[in-house]
Amino acid sequence: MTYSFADTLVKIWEMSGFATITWQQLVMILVSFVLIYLAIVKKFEPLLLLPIAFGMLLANMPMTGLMDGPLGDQPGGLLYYLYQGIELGIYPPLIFLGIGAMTDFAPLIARPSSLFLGAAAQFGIYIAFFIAIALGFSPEAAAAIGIIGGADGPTAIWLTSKLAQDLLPAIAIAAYSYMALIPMIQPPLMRLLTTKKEREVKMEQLREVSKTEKIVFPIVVTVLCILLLPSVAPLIGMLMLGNLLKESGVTERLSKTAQNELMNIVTIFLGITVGSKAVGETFLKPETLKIIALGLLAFAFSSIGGLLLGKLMYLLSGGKINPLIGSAGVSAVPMAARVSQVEGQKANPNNFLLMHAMGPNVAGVIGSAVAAGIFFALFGK
Amino acid sequence: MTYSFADTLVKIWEMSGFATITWQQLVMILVSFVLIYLAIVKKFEPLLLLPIAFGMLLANMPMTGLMDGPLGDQPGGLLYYLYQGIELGIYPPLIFLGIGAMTDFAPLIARPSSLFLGAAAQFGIYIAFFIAIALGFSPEAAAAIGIIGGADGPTAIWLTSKLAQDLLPAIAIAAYSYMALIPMIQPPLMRLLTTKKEREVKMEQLREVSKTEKIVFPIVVTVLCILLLPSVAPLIGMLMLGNLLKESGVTERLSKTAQNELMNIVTIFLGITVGSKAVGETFLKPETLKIIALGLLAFAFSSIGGLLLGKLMYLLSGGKINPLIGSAGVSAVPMAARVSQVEGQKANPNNFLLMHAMGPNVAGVIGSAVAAGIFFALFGK
Amino acid sequence: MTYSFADTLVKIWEMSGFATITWQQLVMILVSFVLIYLAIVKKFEPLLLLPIAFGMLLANMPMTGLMDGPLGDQPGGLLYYLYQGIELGIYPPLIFLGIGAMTDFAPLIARPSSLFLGAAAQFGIYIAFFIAIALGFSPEAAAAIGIIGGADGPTAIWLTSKLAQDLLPAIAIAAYSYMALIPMIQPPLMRLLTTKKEREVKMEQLREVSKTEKIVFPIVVTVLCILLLPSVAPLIGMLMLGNLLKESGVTERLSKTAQNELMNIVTIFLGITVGSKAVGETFLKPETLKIIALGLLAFAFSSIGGLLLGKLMYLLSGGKINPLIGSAGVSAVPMAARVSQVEGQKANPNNFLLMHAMGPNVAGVIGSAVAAGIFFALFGK
Amino acid sequence: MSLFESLQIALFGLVTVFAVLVALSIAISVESKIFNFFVKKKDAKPSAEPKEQTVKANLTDIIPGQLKLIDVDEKTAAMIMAIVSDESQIPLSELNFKYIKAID
Amino acid sequence: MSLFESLQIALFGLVTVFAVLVALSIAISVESKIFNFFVKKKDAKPSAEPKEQTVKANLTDIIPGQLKLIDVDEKTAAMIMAIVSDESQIPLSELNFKYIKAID
Amino acid sequence: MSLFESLQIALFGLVTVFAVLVALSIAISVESKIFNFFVKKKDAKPSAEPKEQTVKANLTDIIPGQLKLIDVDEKTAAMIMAIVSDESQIPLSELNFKYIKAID
Ligand code: NA
Ligand code: NA
Ligand code: NA
Repeated sequence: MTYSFADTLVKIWEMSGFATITWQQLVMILVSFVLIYLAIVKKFEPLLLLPIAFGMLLANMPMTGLMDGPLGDQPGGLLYYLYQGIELGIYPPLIFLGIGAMTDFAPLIARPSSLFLGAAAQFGIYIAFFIAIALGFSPEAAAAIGIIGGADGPTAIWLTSKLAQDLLPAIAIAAYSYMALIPMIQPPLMRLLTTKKEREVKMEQLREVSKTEKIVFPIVVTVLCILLLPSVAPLIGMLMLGNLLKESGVTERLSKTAQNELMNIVTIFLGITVGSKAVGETFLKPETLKIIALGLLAFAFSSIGGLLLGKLMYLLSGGKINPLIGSAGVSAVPMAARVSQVEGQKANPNNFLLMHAMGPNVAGVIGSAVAAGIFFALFGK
Repeated sequence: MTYSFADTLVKIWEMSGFATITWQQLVMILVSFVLIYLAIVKKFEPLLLLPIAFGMLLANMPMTGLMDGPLGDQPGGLLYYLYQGIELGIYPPLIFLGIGAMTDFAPLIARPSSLFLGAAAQFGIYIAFFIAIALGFSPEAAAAIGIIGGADGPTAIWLTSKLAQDLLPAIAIAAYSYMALIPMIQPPLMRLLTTKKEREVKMEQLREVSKTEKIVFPIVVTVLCILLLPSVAPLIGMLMLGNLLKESGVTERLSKTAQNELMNIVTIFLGITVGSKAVGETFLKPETLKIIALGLLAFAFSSIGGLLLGKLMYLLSGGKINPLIGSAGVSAVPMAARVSQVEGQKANPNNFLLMHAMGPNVAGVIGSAVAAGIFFALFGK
Repeated sequence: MTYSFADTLVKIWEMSGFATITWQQLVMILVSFVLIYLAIVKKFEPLLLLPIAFGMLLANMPMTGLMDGPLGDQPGGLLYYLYQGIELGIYPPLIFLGIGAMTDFAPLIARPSSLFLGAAAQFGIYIAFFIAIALGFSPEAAAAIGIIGGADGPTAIWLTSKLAQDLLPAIAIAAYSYMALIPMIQPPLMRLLTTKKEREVKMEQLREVSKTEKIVFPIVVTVLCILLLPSVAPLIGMLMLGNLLKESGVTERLSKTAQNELMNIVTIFLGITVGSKAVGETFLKPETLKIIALGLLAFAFSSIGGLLLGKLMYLLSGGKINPLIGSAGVSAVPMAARVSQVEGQKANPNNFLLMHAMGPNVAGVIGSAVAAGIFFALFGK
Repeated sequence: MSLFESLQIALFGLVTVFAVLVALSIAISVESKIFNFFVKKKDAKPSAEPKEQTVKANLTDIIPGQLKLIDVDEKTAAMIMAIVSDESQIPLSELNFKYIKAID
Repeated sequence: MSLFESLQIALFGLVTVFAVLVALSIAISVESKIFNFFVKKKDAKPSAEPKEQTVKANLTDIIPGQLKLIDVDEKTAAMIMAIVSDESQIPLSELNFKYIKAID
Repeated sequence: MSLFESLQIALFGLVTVFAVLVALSIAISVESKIFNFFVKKKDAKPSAEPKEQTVKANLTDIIPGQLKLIDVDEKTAAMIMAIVSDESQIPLSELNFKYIKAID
């Protein structure tokens, strides 16, 4: 071939983004800016939302080939390879390993009835599932949308990557955004559904939990949950392994790495690749708006579920349980427990609900993992 | 399809572990509990034994699919993917990279004759190999069983993953358990084989080793060992690279990561996936008991080999070498060297053998890697 | 088969390195020793040169199979698997993620004209490319050789792995060696091309840069560069993501891991596998000497390009710009900026150019990534 | 999928979540009772280990409390707080120190 | 590839690098101007945050300066320097401390 | 595989391990001698670098020794020990400090 300056210029121009960018890509880039703003300025779960937003930005720059699979002997794009960790279901369990190593289940062990609240606060999952079906979503998509109500990012990403990959970015963004918005979503519902008298209840101090109980706990949970629901093994198994590494007291260096470096590496890769699925064609659809609306609904009804069971436990316990700890059952650790603390203190300045709300809060993590396991058992390939 | 509550319940039940668990799985779960107990309460090499035990627990929960390979376009299970690091021979060399970055070879450089003891203390490998053949094991299996006598976890895992994957969990568990039991296995043999006069010997202080010698050492070992025995390259190569990163003094950040975060990540993955191979069908066989017995034999005879050569060196040196440092040649760093120190001090309270025993101790790591290389050269695919 | 001691000995000998080593391998081993010496004693970019040299050593030991691909059901060698991170273009962008998280672009934001110098100091890339073509190299090889003049290791490795894998070790070694030699290459050119009066110029203090500008910067660079040149996305995208993680102030734990543990792990793997491509057959060719000569040329002309534009800016600014900061535009962060500082202070002891030179210095990183993107757009598969 | 079916699945799911978590809660209660039974047999105050007290400490820490300095000057205390904050990567504003005591 | 072609490509490449980096430089200038316009509207000294001052500090730090100790004894200062050096993995010889001040 | 064969292999293996490690031991001895020959030529005490002394220090450290404080108060020493223990991830009980000396 003869080389020509002009031809090269044309070739470069034709391969540049300016020549080929679509309006969908432009809109998605603007959406990524909004998410970056929310992550940095509004501090919306920035550890995940910032990488997600940046992944979205990269994925919507035209002609980069970042998400292309390998073709013949030509390797694929960077984000294609990093995405394999989601595709193959590896990243979410590793995040759970780190979360397990960071979680103190003592408040739950001291008051096992917290688990009831952690179950009730999955209520919104099923409300959203039901309405999603009514709106015409497929059962798989409806399940993935419903799981937003579990208020647990890795669980939502895990289930969606198994059942409805196209919805992955919308569901992940909704889940993390609403988790960040918990301090705005929950308080109105809390004041609506509880009386001042209920909110004033000071709870009995939790008993001390021995080291042995803390060590036996992750083993019992692993055995029981996975026997009952084998599909939940990757999530509950890794969560409890992380917790065992922490509580055993003999594997501190593994526990530290699981909750720091390993988790950070996986978080970066998980974030950018979840974001990179948000390309215009699949994201800019009415479905996305529906998902966002259904996600909010799911969060609200999960909170309501927790609060209502909290009220029932208030009654049955003769007023010993403050129903405000119920809404913490949605998980969103530790944000939701802090909201319970704040609302409790507003009603009674001497009321310290934080530790009491941590029980339902960590129970909610188990609860939504179980809910995800059920959906996967029903609709998984 | 029409959906029915009852049908779903039946489906869930049929897919639950309660309906499908076998007695082998129950037994294996109990075995995993015992190992967890040993790791946490008895502190049996918990960094590896705890993940191994938990992997065993997960692998024997029914119906989880954690170890399933990919099928069509459906991805495989989490532990299947993590296991690839063993299958492809990647994890053990990376562990060796970290060990190399943690090991100080100065006592060995100061007294190169330590290497004789590091060779003699591989004696048990060959005793166990011979008896294993006599018991009807295949040559590959016998070699993997013998290597338990090398008292070196990553080496044993590396060789077994190459020659006899079915025996992997039994051999790994035996290797790590006996390493933890060194303080019980060795002292009786030490007292049996040495006289009080021998044990009382105070050794000459080791000469100072210059920085240059420490830097040249890993390069000499790499070149010589791999030229003599190319199959040993992944183990010795990575061990010596790690040591070079440490001793060079110019790559401290690499050395730190190799011995901390990288090693911890690999240890977690290695542990759970080694454990996950321990499923009832392959583990609950008379072979496993034979392996455990042969492993103990291998440890004992390796210690004996080191002690006997120690006695010979005591004689040849005119009583300058304390034979107690011979048993440290099995490797099991630094446990075996500490045992030498303790026994020496029992005989003579002013006797400090620790540094003298560190030479044979680290020589034993090289020794068992060489032994593994020989077996791989003979029986490897 | 009947087993015979003699046969085994022969088999072991035949499979040993002594029987099979070639003179090319011997030479390469000696070359690796020289590189280890340069890395440790002369401190030539040891973080990469030491792993590269060790990888070269391992790759030239005979019969190890470390670089062999999988064959049938037999897995490949360790370095084959670790090399996939280069083959698939994963390691260099991850290194850039860490570099981005370590880089302060404030001096560049405060004086955007630094970018002109960062462009001019890529001059040597095109001189070397032109001469390489004249010497008979293929366009792909010439581009990879030219990029040495970008004075940026990961960029050079990324482009070479895409265009001319055979030249990878020679180009990587040349790039890192010359980066280490910047304090010897640049000063003579600086004194030759500038007058004492020019070198004495004290520059105005840089304005303060606000946090918002620092946060917006990586986003602007990402959007603009990738729109103009999509092929640059993996490098610029990851560099800017790293910088955003740092500057956002809300993802500190991700930023820390990106610049420490993740970067260290990738650096070790990148180094040994780049080195492992340096086998005698491909390395011991006249081309390698040509590459080394052309690399020096490229470095020199890149420095000259930066200095000449610096002189022009000195003139146009009425003597406000010290042309010495121009040579820092080659990148080689922060070495080249330090050289500008030292030379400036020699001319005028009260002259502090470091911060002023950091602008062109970090601009040079962007500049060479852009140059690599252009080459990839033109010659990439 | 019909609305009726989806309602059934939703109900089924919620019931199953409750079933699993209630089962778990029972298991934990039983386990705790067994454990405490054995502990009481052993001795009176075995769980008075420092680790156990942190739960209690956390509870009372929430009260925006006063920092007590025992045999430590303020400069040293400030340094310790800075080190702990840096090491633990928790901003100082979020760390609560009950007291800093010199090791004598 | 002919020499003439390669010369063209070299020129083209250099021009494109300049084009991209000049475009970037314009974009950054514009962005900074927009930003500073909004900031001036808001208030007079919003950028006086501690973080911003580090750029300035770095500039002047290069002067092989004297370390000022404000209400801190030398022993404490030495320890702080050692900790910072260790934590930041920068050799002490390469770290410049302007002053070490006690938090009162 | 016959027992005789396996015995041969076992012997062969043990002999080879010895051969490799003895070769290694000779190589290291030779290398050390060469190195020390060159060092003696250079000067008398080049290996008196602090790093080298750690081997010696380790040897004597085993004696449950006394900690000497040179120009350092106990509070500062305790803090240094805590920092070193934390940084090195070695429990305090396993760390032996010979002396802690102020940098004046
Ligand atoms: Na939840
Ligand atoms: Na050994
Ligand atoms: Na450059």
